[in-house]
Amino acid sequence: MPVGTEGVSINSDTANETLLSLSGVEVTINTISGPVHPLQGVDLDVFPGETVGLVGESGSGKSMTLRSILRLMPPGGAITGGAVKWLGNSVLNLDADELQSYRGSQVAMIYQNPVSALDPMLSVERQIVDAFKANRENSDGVAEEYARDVLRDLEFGNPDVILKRYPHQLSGGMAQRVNIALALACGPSLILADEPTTGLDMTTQIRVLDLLERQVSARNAALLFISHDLRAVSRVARNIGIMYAGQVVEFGPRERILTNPSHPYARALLECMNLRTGERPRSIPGLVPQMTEEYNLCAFRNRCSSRMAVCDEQPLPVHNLGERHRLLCHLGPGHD
Amino acid sequence: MFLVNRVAILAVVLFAVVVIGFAITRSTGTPLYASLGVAVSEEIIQQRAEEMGLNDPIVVQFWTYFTALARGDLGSSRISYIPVAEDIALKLPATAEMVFFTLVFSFVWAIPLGVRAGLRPEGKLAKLGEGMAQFGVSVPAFWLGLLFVFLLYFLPQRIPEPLGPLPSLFPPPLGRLGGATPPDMVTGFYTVDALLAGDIRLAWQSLWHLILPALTLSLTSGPPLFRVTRSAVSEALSSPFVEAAYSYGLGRRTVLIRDVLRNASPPVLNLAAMTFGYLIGGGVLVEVVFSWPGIGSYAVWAMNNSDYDAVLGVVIVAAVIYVILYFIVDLIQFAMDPRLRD
Amino acid sequence: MTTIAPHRERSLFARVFTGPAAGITIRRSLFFFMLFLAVIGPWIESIGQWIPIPVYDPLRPDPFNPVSPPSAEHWFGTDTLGLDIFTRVIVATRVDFTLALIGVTLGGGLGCLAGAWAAYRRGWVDTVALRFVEVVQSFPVLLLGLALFAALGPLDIFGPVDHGMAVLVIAIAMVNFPLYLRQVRSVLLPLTEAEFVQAAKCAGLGAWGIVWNHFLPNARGQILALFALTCAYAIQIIAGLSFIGLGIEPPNPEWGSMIKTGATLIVQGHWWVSVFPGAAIVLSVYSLTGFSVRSETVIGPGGTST
Amino acid sequence: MTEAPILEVRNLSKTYRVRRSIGLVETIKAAQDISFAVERGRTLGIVGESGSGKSTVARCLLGLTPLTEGEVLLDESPLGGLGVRKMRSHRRMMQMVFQMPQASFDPTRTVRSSVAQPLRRLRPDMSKPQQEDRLRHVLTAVSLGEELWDRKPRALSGGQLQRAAIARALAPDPELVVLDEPTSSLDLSVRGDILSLLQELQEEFNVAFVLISHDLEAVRVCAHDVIVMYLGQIVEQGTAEQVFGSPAHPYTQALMAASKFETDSFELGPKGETDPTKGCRLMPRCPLAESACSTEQALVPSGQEGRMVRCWKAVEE
Repeated sequence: MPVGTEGVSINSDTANETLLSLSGVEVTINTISGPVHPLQGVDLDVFPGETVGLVGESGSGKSMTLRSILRLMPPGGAITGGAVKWLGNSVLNLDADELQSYRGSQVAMIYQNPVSALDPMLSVERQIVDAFKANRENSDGVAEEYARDVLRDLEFGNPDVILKRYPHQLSGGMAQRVNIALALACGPSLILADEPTTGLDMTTQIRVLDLLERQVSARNAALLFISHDLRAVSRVARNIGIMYAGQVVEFGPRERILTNPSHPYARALLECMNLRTGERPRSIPGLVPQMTEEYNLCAFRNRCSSRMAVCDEQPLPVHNLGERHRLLCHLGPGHD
Repeated sequence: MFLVNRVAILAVVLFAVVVIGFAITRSTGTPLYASLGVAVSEEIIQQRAEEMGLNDPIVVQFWTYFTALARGDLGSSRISYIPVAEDIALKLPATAEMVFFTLVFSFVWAIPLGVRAGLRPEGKLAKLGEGMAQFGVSVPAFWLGLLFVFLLYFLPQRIPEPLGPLPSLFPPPLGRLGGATPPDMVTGFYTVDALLAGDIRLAWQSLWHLILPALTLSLTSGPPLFRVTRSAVSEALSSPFVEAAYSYGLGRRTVLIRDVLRNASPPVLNLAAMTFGYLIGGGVLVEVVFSWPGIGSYAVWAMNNSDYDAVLGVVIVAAVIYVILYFIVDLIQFAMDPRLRD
Repeated sequence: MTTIAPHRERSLFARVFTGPAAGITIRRSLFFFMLFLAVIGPWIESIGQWIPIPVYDPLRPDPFNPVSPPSAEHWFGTDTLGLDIFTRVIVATRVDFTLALIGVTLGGGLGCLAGAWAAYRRGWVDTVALRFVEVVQSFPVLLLGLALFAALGPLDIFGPVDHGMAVLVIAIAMVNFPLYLRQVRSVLLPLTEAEFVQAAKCAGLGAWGIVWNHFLPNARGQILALFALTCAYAIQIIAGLSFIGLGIEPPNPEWGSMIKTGATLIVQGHWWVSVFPGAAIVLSVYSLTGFSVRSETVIGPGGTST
Repeated sequence: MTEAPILEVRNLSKTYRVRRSIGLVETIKAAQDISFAVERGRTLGIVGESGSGKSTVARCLLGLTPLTEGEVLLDESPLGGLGVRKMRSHRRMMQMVFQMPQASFDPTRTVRSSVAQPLRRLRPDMSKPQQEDRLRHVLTAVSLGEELWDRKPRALSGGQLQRAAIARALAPDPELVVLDEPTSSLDLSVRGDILSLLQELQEEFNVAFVLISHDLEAVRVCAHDVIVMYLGQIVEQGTAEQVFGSPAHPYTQALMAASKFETDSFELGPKGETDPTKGCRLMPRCPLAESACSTEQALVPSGQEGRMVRCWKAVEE
């Protein structure tokens, strides 16, 4: 299902209707040493069938963004502001039953650590069958047949052997494919992937990534993929968002973000990524902010090479640069 | 492979238990003094030593001891001349019955409260459970038993007119049945045997005598069960696979039973079985308080009469029971946990 | 702000003695009160001359006043010999606390070293240590005490030290040794592969250097929590053994043997003889368990810590 | 270069014996027939995925685990089976920086005391004030803010701790530092920081590095010579220009494609469940494999000095 890049159209048909929309999402976690604010106003739209990538360093709030979409908060955590909307309906108002049918059948998630996301006491078959049956009314026979099919889709040569295995008997790459199978078994319209290939070998990473993308698009589902690795994200995602200190500071089509980003942080990150022989490797001076306070002003300004007087005075403006290109920075689109 | 390992370990531990038993027996300076007293002449000691094989090399002595033990021979009481093994066999069912009911009581309070406290750490029931655990840990079992006797046996009789005197809530702390004739021995559990004999009144009476000692032991041995259940549940609850299960749209009930309780149960079962094994020898003081005719009372009685063979017999039997239960727990875990099966 | 907040290092003292819960504070005050009683114990009679509290010689019987209920003269009543229970409960504090402390320190200290060593060496050393722990722990605590008394009973090996007390201390040490071994080992085992241990090896530290400089400091919090808990546990064991007539013999004041004196009286309604010393045990144990930072640290049956 | 290399490894092999159960011992060949040399003041990069044996090599070099076979020469004197004093002098010459900065510092000690540890242990020839001077020197050289020296490790960020770890390694004035994945647990914005610091320090202290990493980019920028490892073997060896400029082994090619997230050039098959013991270890995954690969391995010391490729295909070319 191809989606245009014209941005949100008001009179949309179903294909162009926003699947998922986050606006100003804030999360607060109360810990023993005081409150932490991992999300401080996340804005993000996902359209049906598209692939979106979010890139950020540790502590930027990527994982928490995915958890807020599913309303799965850690102990002491709560969504304290903003809106999460699924097909125009607020996810934050769902009751327990509605939430249960929203999770899985609408949105499913793939976890970063593939082995620990599987119940160690249950066989692969049992887990896939349970996920399948929780979201579709079907008999055991159909579910088992489906489990075999989905494993075949995920390039397991011998699904029957894998079905009988327990999580500890799987290698990292296999476990991650089983996790993908679980998410697909739910039949969702959107799949969230939390660093799905980070722990894997380089040569395995690409395979799993491509497999994920192929299977998601074969099922007409959308994919929201987060990673700390811009290259991994750009292999899969058409639109890319850059996260910093609990906000999406820049969002736009892959080509623009990769070749000509506007946000100083996005530029610096690209510089850091591309090492050149004979040149000193670049880095961003300063430290990643701790999320123990709420930032009313730009959180990056202390590390920013383009810092201006206005950065210390006024809250961040939002610039819409067309083609869903969006920027949170005082510099705006006009600079160099 | 796991099984082979566990059996090997069982053998090693059992052997070590026997070695320790042997070492203690030989280090007492008994069996000589125990059987002769201190005031005997040197020649008689020498003669007895020769007879008892105490001049043989230590390895030979150990072998004698070991083969005797393998035949179930724990020596004889020097008071009654009855073989210790027979005495223990007679008294073990009383202890086992008390411990069994203790565990029943613990399962009624400690595990449900533990599950609840794991699910809702800030809830009222969690606080109640922690309070009970704190109480049970602080209170010596034998003292709690005495307190129960005073409050539930003695006090009701002394309530003044016009309310009282009331009949005692519980019988006096004098054993398993008071004065009644025990039922015919089948299992050794009076409650079960009485029911088998069709004597419901007797079964009721034996149950009645069981309640206070079992309750005392349950309150003081239950806290670890409560706390382990609580932490096992809360650990399972916070694991990534539980979050993942929710994200696939599985319901709360399903996740709790399928993932949380399943993953939390091995440590709890483990501890429950170990509690059982431990109380076989660990209920000594409560047996004394309630004059319960079990192996604990027997050991204390023997100790007070310097009947050391009997004391060591009880110690070895209790340790062996514990080790065997430990082994059975391993088998259960083996059956439950796929990770152990490889 | 992008700088990391200045790190406040809380002293060990502050970490142990300050806590968020008020219950903890109460328990800690209680602990210091018990400690105070343990210190003044032996001088209680002379202190009684200065303050208006009725205290007596804990060992002098009063044949005209046996088993008298609590009154203004005898706050906690008297026992069968007419001994004042109030005085004896206070005097016994030192006995129970001291024996528990010595026994736990002895067994626990050796257990810590052995546990750290087992974790460091791993392999067969570790296996042997674990099996040893398993064997010792398969003997129920009180029966182990009983067996010790049976084994050491006729022997005269402690010289001037009170025989019963010495055996009690050995029993406590034997119970605690495997506990500490197991706990310290389980805390440290994951650290053997830790990179800072590798770094210390690169820095030229030997085995004991690593155990001493890195292992034991890292297990310190756990050891401290366990220490309070096992002292409480030890008091119960001492009282329990004395209750069945082993260890400290009457008329020497000790809570367990005092409860024993009252055990036969309680069915006749003379509750005070047993109740007050028992309450003293409860308070001591309760106050000591307040120091265990994690209430998850559990001493299970047979002293298995989980 | 006429000077002898600071480190020479000859035919190093390491076999782990894993006891599965009583009587059942499995042997794992973690490193097989590894040979290389590191010149003074230069950097050797070792790349490979997890399980390639690169960390095993590092641990063998440092004497953290004994070798099964082969020889390690540090400054022309063999390592292993040495007396305490000799061992100490080797430790002084060779230090290590670990992968996880948080884990490589004892949480109960201050950063300063951890950094001072090798200095105190390995430089008994220095007086206390000299040691103190040296400590200040290295901590300043890695530009770690003085206010952080007396903090506990958890108060420092990963990047700051990794600087401290480098200072610790340099403190006893070693000739060689082994860096085991020094940037892999750090954020991208800090990676360059550490890499450029390493380059500066190499000039200042004239120290040789062995840089172990799965980050090809980092190795390409920092290393003078490169080794590529797969399942315990060296599959390709040469200078950085040779290996990165014209990679000859299929595995190297695949690795380079994968690190750029481009597979159009070359793609390996899926990882097998069991690894072959005979012939080429990459064979089950290699699209170029032919029958010869299953029985024998080719070893190609090409015309150039120090260049080696373990593949039949490279022989033919």
